[in-house]
Amino acid sequence: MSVQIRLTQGPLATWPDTPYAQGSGARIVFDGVVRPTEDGEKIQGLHYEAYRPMAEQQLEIIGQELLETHGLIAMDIEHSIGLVPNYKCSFRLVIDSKHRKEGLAAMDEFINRLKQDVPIWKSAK
Amino acid sequence: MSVQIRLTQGPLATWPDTPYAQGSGARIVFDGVVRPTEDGEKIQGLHYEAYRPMAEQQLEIIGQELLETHGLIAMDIEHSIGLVPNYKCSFRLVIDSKHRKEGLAAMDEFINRLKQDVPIWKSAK
Amino acid sequence: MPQYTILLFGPAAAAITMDRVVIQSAELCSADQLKVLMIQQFPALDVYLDAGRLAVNQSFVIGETIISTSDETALITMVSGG
Amino acid sequence: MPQYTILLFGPAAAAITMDRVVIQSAELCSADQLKVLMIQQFPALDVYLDAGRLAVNQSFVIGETIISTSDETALITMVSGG
Repeated sequence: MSVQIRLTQGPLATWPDTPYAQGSGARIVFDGVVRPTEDGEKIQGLHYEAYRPMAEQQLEIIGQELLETHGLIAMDIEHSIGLVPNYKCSFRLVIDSKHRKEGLAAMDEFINRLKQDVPIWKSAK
Repeated sequence: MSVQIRLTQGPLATWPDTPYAQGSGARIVFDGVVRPTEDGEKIQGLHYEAYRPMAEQQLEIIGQELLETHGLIAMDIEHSIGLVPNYKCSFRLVIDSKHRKEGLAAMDEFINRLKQDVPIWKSAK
Repeated sequence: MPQYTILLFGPAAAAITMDRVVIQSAELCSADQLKVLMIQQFPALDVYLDAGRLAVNQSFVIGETIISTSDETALITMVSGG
Repeated sequence: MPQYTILLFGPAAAAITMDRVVIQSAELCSADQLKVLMIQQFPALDVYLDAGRLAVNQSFVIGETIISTSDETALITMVSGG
């Protein structure tokens, strides 16, 4: 059981190529993708700013908690910092679990927690 | 709005590299991974057999229906036929949607329907 | 006398080591009647027919549907993809 | 006389174009008291403090928590990652 955290400068790679965790029967991946409009206005991209040590710590806390409560096998969490152009990935969550049910539930919960408790702010560019 | 269906001989590629669909803000990917035990017995892999024309048709019907009811942008569905060794991917579902909520709901529903109405059978090898 | 060919897959095909069965009937059958005849003529399929559904021309049909002998008919036992 | 430095980020930092504020206090403050002083001394932060929480040494604290001037203190306004 492991949780990996990365804050990465700029857009995330197309695919992290993390091998399936030992025992995984279901991998669920979420990619948050920057859309070309924000509040109805055309944008070039989104700029992400983090309170970095706390953001990393919060991601780790939430990840470990969900790993335990949902009995997951592994979680890989990556979030962009700085400018992410339209159509690029700014956030990726990879969950390996035995079965899909716990993975889907954990994914929904993780993203809710991210959008509530992780000190990262976006602004339109 | 589009649904892509593929039945592929053997294990699926590590990653399909399908570009994000236009307008996608959330991509959710599900990988079904073969585990080294089945009903407590060690296995080498799983063999998948399909009633091919009907399986393709059912996947298409379910995909189109969920695309519409959940307002998704695109769906890419791939399932293995034949032998898939342990630790390899036998089924992949890629859902692009504006927001994650409808994508997560559609994913859960799709897999339930797959396991009920799509004529594909596995046997341990 | 109508004669039906029913495609088999997965566990049902393995159980009788045949990928199809030919069923003799006195008259045109509904899906439910065809399942009864299948059990009579191939008792080993009994366990699979319980939770099995018939598909006609690649679509599931309800029990009352009358099946033509020229339809492509298949027994879809409990599936296990994914 | 205690003097607090509070880190700012995102919209709050942009609103006053400062990445931290220094707050003067008559005595050691709780998190809630510190927020009141912040509004008094930086009225432009009012709107951000409403839904904002204070973090001390990179952890959220409840309103009653007494904050030491040597703690790393930050205002976490409504976040928007993802």
